[in-house]
Amino acid sequence: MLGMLKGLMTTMQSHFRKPVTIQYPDERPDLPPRYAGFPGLIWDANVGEPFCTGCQVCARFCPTQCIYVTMKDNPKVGDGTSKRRKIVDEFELNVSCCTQCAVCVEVCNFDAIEMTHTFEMASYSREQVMNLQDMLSMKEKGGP
Amino acid sequence: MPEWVESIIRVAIAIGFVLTTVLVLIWLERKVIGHIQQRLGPMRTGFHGFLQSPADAVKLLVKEDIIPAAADRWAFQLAPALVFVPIFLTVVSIPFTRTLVVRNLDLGLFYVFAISSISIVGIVMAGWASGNKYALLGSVRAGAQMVSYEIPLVFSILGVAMVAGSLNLETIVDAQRGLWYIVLQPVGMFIFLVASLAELNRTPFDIPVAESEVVGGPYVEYSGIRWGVFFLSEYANTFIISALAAVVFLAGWRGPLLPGWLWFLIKTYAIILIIFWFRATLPRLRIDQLMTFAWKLLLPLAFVNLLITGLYLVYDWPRWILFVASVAVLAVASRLVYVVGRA
Amino acid sequence: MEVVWRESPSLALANGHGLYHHLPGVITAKTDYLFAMARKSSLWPLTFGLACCAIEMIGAYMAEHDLDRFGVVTWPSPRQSDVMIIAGTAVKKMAEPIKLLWEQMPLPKWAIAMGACATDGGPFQRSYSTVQGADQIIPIDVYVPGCPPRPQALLYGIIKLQEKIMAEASNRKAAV
Amino acid sequence: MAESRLETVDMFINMGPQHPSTHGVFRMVLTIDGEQIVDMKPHIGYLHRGVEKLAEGLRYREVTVLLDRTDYLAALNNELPYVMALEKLLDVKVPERAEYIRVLVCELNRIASHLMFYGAFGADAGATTPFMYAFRDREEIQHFFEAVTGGRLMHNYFRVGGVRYDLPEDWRERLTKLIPHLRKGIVDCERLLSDNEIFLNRTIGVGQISAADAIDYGLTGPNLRACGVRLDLRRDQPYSVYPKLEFDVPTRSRGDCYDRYLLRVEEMRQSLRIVEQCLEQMPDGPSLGEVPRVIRPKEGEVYVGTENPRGEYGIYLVSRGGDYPYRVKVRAPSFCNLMALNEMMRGCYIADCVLILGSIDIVLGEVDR
Repeated sequence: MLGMLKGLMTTMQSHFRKPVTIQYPDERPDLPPRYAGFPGLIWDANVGEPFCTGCQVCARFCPTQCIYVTMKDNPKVGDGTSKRRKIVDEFELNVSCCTQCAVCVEVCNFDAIEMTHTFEMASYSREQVMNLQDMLSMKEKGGP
Repeated sequence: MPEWVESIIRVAIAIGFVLTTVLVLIWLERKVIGHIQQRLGPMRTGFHGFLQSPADAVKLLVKEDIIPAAADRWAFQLAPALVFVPIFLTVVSIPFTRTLVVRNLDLGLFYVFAISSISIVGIVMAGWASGNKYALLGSVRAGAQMVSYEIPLVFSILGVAMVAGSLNLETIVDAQRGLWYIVLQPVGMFIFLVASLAELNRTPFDIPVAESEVVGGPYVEYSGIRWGVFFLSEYANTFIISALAAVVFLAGWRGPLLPGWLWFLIKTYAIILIIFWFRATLPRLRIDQLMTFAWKLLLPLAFVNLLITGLYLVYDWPRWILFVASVAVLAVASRLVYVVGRA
Repeated sequence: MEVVWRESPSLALANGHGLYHHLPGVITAKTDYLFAMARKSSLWPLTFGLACCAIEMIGAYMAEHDLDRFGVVTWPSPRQSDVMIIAGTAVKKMAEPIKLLWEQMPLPKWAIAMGACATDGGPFQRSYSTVQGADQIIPIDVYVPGCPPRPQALLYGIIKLQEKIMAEASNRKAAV
Repeated sequence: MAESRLETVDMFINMGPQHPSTHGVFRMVLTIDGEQIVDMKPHIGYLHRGVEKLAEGLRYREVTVLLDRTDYLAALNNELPYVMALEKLLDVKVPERAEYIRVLVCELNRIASHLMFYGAFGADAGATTPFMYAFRDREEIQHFFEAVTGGRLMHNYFRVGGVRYDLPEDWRERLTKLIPHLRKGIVDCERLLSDNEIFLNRTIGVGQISAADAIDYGLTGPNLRACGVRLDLRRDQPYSVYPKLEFDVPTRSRGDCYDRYLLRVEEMRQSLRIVEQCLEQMPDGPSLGEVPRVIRPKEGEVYVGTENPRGEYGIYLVSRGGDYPYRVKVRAPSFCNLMALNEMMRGCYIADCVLILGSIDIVLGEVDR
């Protein structure tokens, strides 16, 4: 009987403790800076173009091959505003099979991609492909 | 007003009251257990989830009603009614206050137990008719459990009837003027609560409906409102058993200052909260341990209680002797729980 | 992104029999709204986890995230559940049981594909033994990507599903 | 009059693949006589995802992504043997700080895994609250992981020659807050179940297995130690910085469900001790050693076994040169522990079989791979 009473006392005590619940849609979770949500591209504000040069390293190293990138000649090289000779042309990320492993961030030579805090990506359709614009706005969508 | 009209009105009010209570109870249980587990329970449907149970009820009403191909159609459809009706019949003789009672029967206590034990037929029927092995296992477990626990339950209440000298619930409450029977019959109260937990299929005796073993037991194949009826009767039963305990051991509507019906509700809900508290804490017994517990411990204990009560009546002992003897018996028994359980 | 959804076939079926067609449009629209409210506030999922995502799904039921706030409580039997959350990889051997369970659930019912594997194969996309996305087996209403999605992502998915249920009701209202 | 004889037939019950207490998609076909189990046939393969085959098509760096998902309750503990095997093949030296970080997160992950066991075991026994309490504490560990590795459940954190990121700046504060929280959590858990008479009655003497049988069946980890065999790879085949750390290897003698449960609770305490020592002894220095940019090990094969929360998790890695591994074989502890299930279950009740399955703590992702 004593063991049962001990258990009953424990539950009684925690009844009067503060609930630990984070009421999600009203309260946002407190995410640490390293949290890996879905990847996003970084915008180089000095030059006005993405850091990404479309070198395809991430596409090659992605374990699920959910990245598709192409590159083009950078039009800004001609007028001397940018040092990047090549720039990303198309960038597609198949969100539905991204595993948030951050291999792309690790292998990127230009630090052009990073894991954002975006995690609310539920949708009604299976084909959820982010294009370049979406990828660049990922950061604003989910915070730092 | 002719008498039959009045009776119908009383019955309607009683059933309406029980149905609302059930909705409140389901919400209350989720909130209480939620807070015990340091979370909040329903929050987003109405104020603090107050509309949660009506929403569940409406959803169950408009849900598809499936009758499995392997089921025995007739028995399958009849079973929920057989569980539901007896439980509501027992409401008839539970006195909320002296006037707030559908019909005060002379054999009220007897009537309540006689009627409420019918519902086991419905449960066994549901399990058998479903054509599912888990349901069958669950209903066999339910049958065994209910039959064994009915006996200590009845014997525990017999002590009260002896002391009060009546089976009329109103007389029993009146006899508790000054001294509640929880003091005179602590052993009876203990056995009553434990056995009624088993009757209600509640933790730690929720073996027939054990989720992790038989996946919901007899109700596994039921869907929609038919399942809702089982769910509803379970909670109605909880309320009625708690109300009965409040009437028999805690002097029903008796109490200072506050109106009678409020006292009645306070006592009933106190017992209900204890049941919820148990549910949130205790693990479940095994079926053979459950049987051992009923036959080797509760039943002898009930007999000892009867014996002491009888001696007290025959030799006209002072009341404190009955109290001391009962507490001693309980102390010995609590030690025995462990010893018998291990055997 | 464009939001496209298909009406759950299950819902159309559930409303398409009985008294429904004989009632005046005003009443059905109002009742539709009421039913949708009730349905969205008490989505009972089937206790059913397949793989890694199941842990995060369990996490979502637990104290810190507490799906019970939304009225979501699990039931072990498919007969009493409304939502199937496919949490994890559906392999070919499991495809048959999943389909069976889905068919045992009463109408109206919904399905959430949780995680990359259930959405379109995820890290096991090239494997010989997995089904490339749960929608190859059963119709999915909401896809929650992530590997595994954090519990809040699942909560967001459930909010999305609630929105869908309400939208379906008001679509019908507009049609009346 | 001829006596009519009732014929009794054994009933078959199909438990799983969808059942609340099979811990994933495991299926048992039980032959029962009343409530007693006569025979049990396990069926696995409902989560066979072809991890080992897929790994042959991935570069060395990417394989950890898959190994994370084998034993998904203890992802970091699975990465460890793989990177250790690869380091052996490549002859890479790991900086001491990296070793400490690895041990720190591995032990925290062990606690998280055991907490999950505790919760699920409580739920199998019929109590709902232990699950909630266990997850309340587990969630705190996951918050720490989030800050360190970026992931809650899947980390992809260990790299050849060290770890991917150094610890965050505020790790000391986070950890010093986490440790007392966990200590208190474990006490809560113990108070709820360990002395409860119902729980004792349910678990003592149930699913008993002798030490000799356990060794014959190839049990490892807590299941073996509960039988009284003091075998812990952290101590007996020391790797990483475990020799520098002080910890006990708890054992129990009876080998039943209760012992397996208590042993895991005790192991959580020991793991906390290790975490505390890591906190004190954490050296400065780099967290990633000198590693070639392209991982291309020489030909050879290597086996590394480490102590996973469930037992010996081993990686057998074969390289034939080139960018891709030739073979990655996983020695899965749950798979081996599952072998003894039939032996433990014979003659017990249905309610017990649920508990026994819970007590050996399998993870289906790792059984089927």
